[in-house]
Amino acid sequence: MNQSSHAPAVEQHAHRDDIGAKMGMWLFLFTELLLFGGMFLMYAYYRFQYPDQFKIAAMELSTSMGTLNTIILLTSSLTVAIAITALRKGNRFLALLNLFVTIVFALAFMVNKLFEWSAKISHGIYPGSEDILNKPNGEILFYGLYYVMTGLHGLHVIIGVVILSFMFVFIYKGSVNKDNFMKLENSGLYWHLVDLIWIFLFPLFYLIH
Amino acid sequence: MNEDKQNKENHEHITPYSTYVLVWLALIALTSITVTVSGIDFGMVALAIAMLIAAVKSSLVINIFMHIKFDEPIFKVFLMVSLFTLVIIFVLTFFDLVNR
Amino acid sequence: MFLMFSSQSASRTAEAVDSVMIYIVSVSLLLLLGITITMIYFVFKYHRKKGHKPVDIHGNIWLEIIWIGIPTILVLTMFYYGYMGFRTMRDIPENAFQINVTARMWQWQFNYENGKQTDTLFVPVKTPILLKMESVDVNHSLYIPAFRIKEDVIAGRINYLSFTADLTGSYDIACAEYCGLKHSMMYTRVVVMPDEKFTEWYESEKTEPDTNITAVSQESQSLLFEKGCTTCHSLDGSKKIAPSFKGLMGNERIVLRNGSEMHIRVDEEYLRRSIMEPNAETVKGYTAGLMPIQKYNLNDNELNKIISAINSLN
Amino acid sequence: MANGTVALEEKSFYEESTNKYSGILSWLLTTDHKRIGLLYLVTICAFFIVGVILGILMRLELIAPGPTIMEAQTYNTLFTLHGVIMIFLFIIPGLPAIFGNFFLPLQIGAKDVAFPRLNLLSWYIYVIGAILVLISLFLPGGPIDTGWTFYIPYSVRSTTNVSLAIFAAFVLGFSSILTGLNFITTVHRMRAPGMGWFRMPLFIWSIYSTAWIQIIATPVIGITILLVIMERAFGVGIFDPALGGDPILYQHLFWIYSHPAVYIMVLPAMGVVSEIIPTFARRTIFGYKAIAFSSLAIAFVGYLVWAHHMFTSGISDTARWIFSLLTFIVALPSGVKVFNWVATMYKGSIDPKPPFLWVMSFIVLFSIGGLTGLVLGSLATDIHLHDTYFVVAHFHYVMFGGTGTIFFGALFYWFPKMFGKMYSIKWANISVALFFIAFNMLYFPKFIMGYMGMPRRYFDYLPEFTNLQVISTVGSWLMGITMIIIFANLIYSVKKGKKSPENPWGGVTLEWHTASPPPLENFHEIPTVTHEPYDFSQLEEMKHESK
Ligand code: HEA
Ligand code: HEA
Ligand code: HEC
Ligand code: CUA
Ligand SMILES: [Cu+2]
Repeated sequence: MNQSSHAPAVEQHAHRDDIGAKMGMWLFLFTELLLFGGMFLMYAYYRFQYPDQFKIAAMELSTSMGTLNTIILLTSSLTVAIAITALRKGNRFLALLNLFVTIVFALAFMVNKLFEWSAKISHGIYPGSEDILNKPNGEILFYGLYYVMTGLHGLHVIIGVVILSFMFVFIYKGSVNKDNFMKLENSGLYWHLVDLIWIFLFPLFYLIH
Repeated sequence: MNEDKQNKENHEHITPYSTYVLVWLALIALTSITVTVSGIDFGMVALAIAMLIAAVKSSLVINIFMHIKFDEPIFKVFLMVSLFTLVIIFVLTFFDLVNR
Repeated sequence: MFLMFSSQSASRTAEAVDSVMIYIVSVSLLLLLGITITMIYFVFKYHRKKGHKPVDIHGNIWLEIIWIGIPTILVLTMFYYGYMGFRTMRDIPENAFQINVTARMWQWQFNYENGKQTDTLFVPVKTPILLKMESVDVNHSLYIPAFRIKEDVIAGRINYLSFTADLTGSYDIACAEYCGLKHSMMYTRVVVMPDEKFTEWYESEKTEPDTNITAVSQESQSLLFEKGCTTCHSLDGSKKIAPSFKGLMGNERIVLRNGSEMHIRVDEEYLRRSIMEPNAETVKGYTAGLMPIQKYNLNDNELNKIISAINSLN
Repeated sequence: MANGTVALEEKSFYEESTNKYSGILSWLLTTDHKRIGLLYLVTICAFFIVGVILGILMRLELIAPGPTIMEAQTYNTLFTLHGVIMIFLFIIPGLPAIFGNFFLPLQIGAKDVAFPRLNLLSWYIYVIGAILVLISLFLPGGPIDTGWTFYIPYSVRSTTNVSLAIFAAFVLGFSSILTGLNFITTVHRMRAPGMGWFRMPLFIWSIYSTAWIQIIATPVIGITILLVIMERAFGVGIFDPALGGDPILYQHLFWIYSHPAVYIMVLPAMGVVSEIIPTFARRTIFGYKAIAFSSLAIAFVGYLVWAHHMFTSGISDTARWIFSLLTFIVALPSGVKVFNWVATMYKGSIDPKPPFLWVMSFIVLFSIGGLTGLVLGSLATDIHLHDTYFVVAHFHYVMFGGTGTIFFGALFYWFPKMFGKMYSIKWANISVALFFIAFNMLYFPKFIMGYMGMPRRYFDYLPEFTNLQVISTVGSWLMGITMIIIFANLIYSVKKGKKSPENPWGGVTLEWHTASPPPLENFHEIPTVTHEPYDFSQLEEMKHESK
């Protein structure tokens, strides 16, 4: 490990284990996967029990809103990926620009979500409301899951925005750079996971007809 | 030590911009397919198609965007372990549900 | 325990379970003794004081195969035996006599098909019985130790349990799933009667059969009993764990709402509130949260009947 | 390792710290895995004592039928807190967080774990979780009374502080996940040169398997608990049957975590056993690979059997027999371990010092617990025994008799390494013997009561159980005396004990190749591994090294 055959440049970072850091991040992502996996299991379980009521309830959700958000999120995944490549190629400006676009898209996603939720709420469809309690079981469950799953996903988006903003500052200041890009790469991984989960949420909630 | 040498190579891998853009186009295309297909009523088949497309999309994201394809092989093993566990949990729970 | 094994079993299921138990315990005991004795023997035989030179043995593939293989066979037989015993509990004859069971905090209620309703389970001997069970609040579990059977009773779904009693007599029924404050007092009995006696009771007007086993006394056939209110509220002014219904209407009382005390005169509006959403206000001196929320248990019609029933107790 | 003069200059990790502070801050801000291990040791022991006192109070209440020293509601909160504290605050973090932290880097020849700061963060998260549990006791509403399983719908209906208490469990899960993630990365990335996978000590294998369960299973309970909180706070319809939900789904999700979690509890203990036996038999372990792979097998098969806790809940009959069959399969790898351990004693040179005695007690008690697990795995018998004292006896045998015993075993084995002191061997021998007697007196009657039909979580009981309950309560007093002896012996020795030799037992795994207590970064230089983990031919060389 500490053999002296290393080039001095590497010696400087002898204590840094990039692969280790990435491994830690992946392991963390698997816990997230299982966390949402648990909720997908609940969804599958109840959809199996109330297929028709899920269908009726899903009609209320706006497919176009969902599609728009899907496109926003997919594109933000692209920009964050480009940002990483750019940084590694030494193009700091392109990296910052793409990171900025990613953050803007993420916020757009949240604004969109906010509209969607507030529309639902103003129609009296929210947990514990009179209207919801009068619906049949399957629909109550559908909306329960809808709120917790998209809500938790939204929480991840917000956390993602915070993390990406930090990365923006770090790159700007130069502490994350061409030779030391693992933090950005790990943040990118996190952001892709957020995208990944949405890829499943979208058809399961917005596309049942 | 062999492991470390391989790491070095993977470490060098930088995905070109063009690959990313292509993947992104594919993702958008797949999204529009699901949305269109969902308009037609296929019943249970629709769900299967939607899930299949989602699976394709996510494998694109995982392989290219998250470049697990070019990364440590062990990460792939980890991923399989997690997914496999998830599948087991689903299958065994449904053993109960389907037979009630 | 050994008495249980030797005496004649109260039901077929008890017999099946006991024999599975004896089988698994005997095999286990042999294994346990084998392991323990070998271990202790090695410790003495190869004690360091005796100055043996240790021998490094890295393993032996045949031994590994043996001690995976033999236990595999053993556990498969255990599984099979246990599964067969289980079948005797779950194979329900077509002609089984059906009784509906309602469980609530902390009371059992048995509804017979001809409308009879009891809080003790009366069954004819040597007749297959099928219990269809549902809970109105939290999980309970109907457990008859003498027959070695139990099944949870859960809100929103019907679970079933079946048995055939082979001996007349009276056995405990316990609640085996934790259900709150009086979980450990949720006992009642199953009374197994000769066929003729059962039929006589079943077809008569009497609420209680003529057995020499005293059943828990039955209070009232009214809705208050049926919905379980009388478990906690008395009708005669005596104090149980909740205020009595007698003389309730028009009475003055102090209630806690959001932690602050208020004086209230009991009227219909108040009764409605304290039945449907009992957690909104709590009568001073009583435990908050004990009273089950009735919102999902009563419909408007039943609520009105209950209120007039309480009214009439003045 | 080092010669006399160097040893004098050498500073242990007690004297040198990873930060510039001294005193208490040098501990609270440390990133040294050994100090973090000791921080866990102190906090976890504190909660263990709380849990134990709750246990003794319950036994006191049960000494006679009817209310004796408390109300029913108090009893219900007692067993819930006893369960929550023992499970989430004591036994799940217990071995991995204390001994895993302290010895994992030492045994693989690393300076520290992969993410030292994350490691400290995990401890703080643990402490926050523990504090939340404590706060939930004193807020209006009263301590949680649902049982440690938090079954729906009671946990939604109860007006006690359920939300806060289960949120604490969520936080503790987070700590567990981070620890697991840290250990997996450490094992993959930080092994010393020459330490291939099959040269790792078996404790590492078991910690590694445990870590996988921690990161894969824990999120499932995390989300489940979070949804129960949502359901209580906002009336979101998820599990509550009044809102269309299915309480059985909750049970599935709960046990999807909690069954694998029982292997989080016992696997590290099995790892410690695999360390102690070769050291005191002074010969290599029998069937190294079989034991290593059986750890992975237990971790894996552990995911397949959860519904054996639900045989009476009304799941389908098909699911019942499938899960029963799978449950029997999970017993096989545990059997492999037991047989290999006993075989390791064959033709050894056995020196039954206290750690070895703890192991012997473990093998007997764990086998009883495990074999009664088979009784519960069998459908016919479980229908009768589910939720009776038989189950209570089973899990105290595996948890307390198994893992708890090894908690002490590990403490007595590594005590000289951790503190550089030696305890009184005589008192240690006495405490093992007393423990074994007290334990069986305390819990064996529960098997009989269970078979006679005494349900668990009962504040009151029928008079026919009185005799057995009394025996059990008296056993708990004897157990109390044992605990006092154990802790008094250890605490006294930390302060006033004799200085221990570097390698008092003649162990050969890497932790014995460095000073006791170890220096800050464990080794002067990262060792190169040239031997199998339990190759006692090294012992001679090691003696020369230190002379
Ligand atoms: C450390 C924790 C731990 C461990 C290791 C185990 C191990 C096992 N447990 Fe246990 N169990 C619990 C903790 C644990 N359990 C807890 C806490 C509960 C109750 C939860 C609650 O409701 O509150 C519980 C409940 C529980 C139940 C549910 C009971 C009920 O509520 O109805 C069942 C049913 O199958 C079960 C089975 C088993 C089995 C088959 C094993 C096996 O892994 C055991 C394997 C070991 C051996 C078999 C012994 C050694 C082997 C030999 C001596 C060789 C010969 C062996 C063969 C013939 C195979 N356990
Ligand atoms: C690792 C886990 C663990 C451990 C170690 C214990 C330890 C003990 N438990 Fe355990 N128990 C559980 C886990 C554990 N328990 C769980 C999970 C449940 C289920 C909860 C539920 O149903 O939700 C349970 C339930 C449970 C019940 C069943 C309650 C019921 O169903 O009604 C009982 C009843 O007797 C009991 C008793 C005890 C006792 C007497 C001890 C004793 O071993 C304690 C022994 C020690 C002493 C008695 C020592 C006392 C010491 C002192 C007084 C002084 C110490 C001083 C110094 C150190 C300086 N426990
Ligand atoms: C588990 C026990 C329990 C059951 C069953 C129960 N209650 Fe109650 N009830 C209580 C307790 C305890 C209180 C007092 C505390 C409170 O107000 O919440 C109470 C309070 C009340 C009050 C207010 C009394 C007063 O003095 O102001 C009314 C009315 C009432 N219950 C009606 C009912 C009806 C009707 C039912 C059946 C459908 C019922 N209860 C079932 C425990 C119970
Ligand atoms: Cu009803 Cu316990
Ligand atoms: Cu289990």
